[in-house]
Amino acid sequence: MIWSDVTTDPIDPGTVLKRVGAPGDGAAALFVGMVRNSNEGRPVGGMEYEGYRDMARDQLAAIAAEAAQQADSDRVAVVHRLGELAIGEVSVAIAVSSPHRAEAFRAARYVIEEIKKRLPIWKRERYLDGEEVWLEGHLPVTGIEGTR
Amino acid sequence: MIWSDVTTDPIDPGTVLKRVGAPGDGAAALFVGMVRNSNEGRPVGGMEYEGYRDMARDQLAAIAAEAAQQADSDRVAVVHRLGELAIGEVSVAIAVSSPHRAEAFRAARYVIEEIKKRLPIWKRERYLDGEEVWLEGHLPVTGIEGTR
Amino acid sequence: MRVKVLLFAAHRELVGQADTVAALPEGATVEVLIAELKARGGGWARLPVRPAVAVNHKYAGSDTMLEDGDEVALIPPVAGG
Amino acid sequence: MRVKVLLFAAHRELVGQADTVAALPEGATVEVLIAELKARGGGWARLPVRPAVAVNHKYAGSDTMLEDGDEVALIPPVAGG
Repeated sequence: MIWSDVTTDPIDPGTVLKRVGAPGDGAAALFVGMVRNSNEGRPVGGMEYEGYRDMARDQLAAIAAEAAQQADSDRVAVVHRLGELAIGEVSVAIAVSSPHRAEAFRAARYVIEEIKKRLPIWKRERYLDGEEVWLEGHLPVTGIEGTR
Repeated sequence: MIWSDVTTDPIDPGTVLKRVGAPGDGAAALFVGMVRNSNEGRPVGGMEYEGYRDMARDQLAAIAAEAAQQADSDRVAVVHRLGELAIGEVSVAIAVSSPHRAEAFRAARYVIEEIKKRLPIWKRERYLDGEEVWLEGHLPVTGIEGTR
Repeated sequence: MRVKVLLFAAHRELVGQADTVAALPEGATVEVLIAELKARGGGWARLPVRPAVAVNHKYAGSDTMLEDGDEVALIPPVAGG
Repeated sequence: MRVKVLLFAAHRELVGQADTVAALPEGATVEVLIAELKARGGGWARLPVRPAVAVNHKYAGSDTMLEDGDEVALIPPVAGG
């Protein structure tokens, strides 16, 4: 089953991993993104994730479906968190299982790379010195989907 | 902390994942190997893992240390199981965390590839038709470590 | 016709609002909408000339024709993960 | 001198034992040990001429000199993971 969600609830990676796996699968790959305590040498106290939630949900479902097709597996689970996160908290978890390991690794990597390219989510980094900035992001240069 | 083990106890991947992670880490990658219900189209009922346990422990510790060095991270945890495993049971779990995702993915991948190349462990596949065979393995073509 | 406009992150802070409604001539494109928004002056004038845009949750080009009731979101460079 | 020999998986099944002890002349190499084992006949004779070998838990070449009390393991092609 392909599963995806964008949520303000804390993420438990082990639970995401349990959403994948089938008797024919010999491999599972899990990727976990966490908030870290520094960025380019500057101490960070926390991170706010803002999202265009409805669109992010649609986009994340599309990314998961693409990864599933590439891995020739419908065992893909991905969840991205929104809101105020402390250091060490999980911002994203991606699990893929597959008969063979190469596909599982590749699909998990694909999902995180696509998330960074096109999921409508923004990060506001809160530095320990009190400053806060929206992190420089990627121009969402996905194929334009709708020109009517 | 770099952690590795070769055990006959069941493996819980979530617990292995929890062994890695540090406040400066933004990414963790977990790989899980499971016993699958078929191999090259032939239905499999289970798998026996035999190991030269003392040497496998030394080798696995060495592999984990190499991965840690490559990832510039001492957050590497890996465990390989021995004994009689049923379909879906976890044979190996590898977790790596790192400031950045590329290193975490690469190190996790390194560990599983090296395990397959040189860990002194052998798999006896039990087919549903009653036959059992030792799976064709890899010649352990690691650098010869000791010529005295 | 009228479209709903959503603003996020740096854009939202720039204009001081998370959403607005724009009245546009029939057949107006995304490009026309952006011009209308920038013409409002103040923080609006400092929006990019060609921001990335989503129409009804899908990325859309600046020549995309809008329809009454569309939800148009201006998308600053994204930074998920 | 005497060395302990360990056998695993297909090798173990071939000879019907998981371990044995070999008495060797001083200065004997891994190659000499393998020849001694194969000379035992039966399943032993069907061991590979140059199997992978570990001496005291480390992979070792066929010209490795053995010492009294070494633990020598014959390593069939490995299949972990």
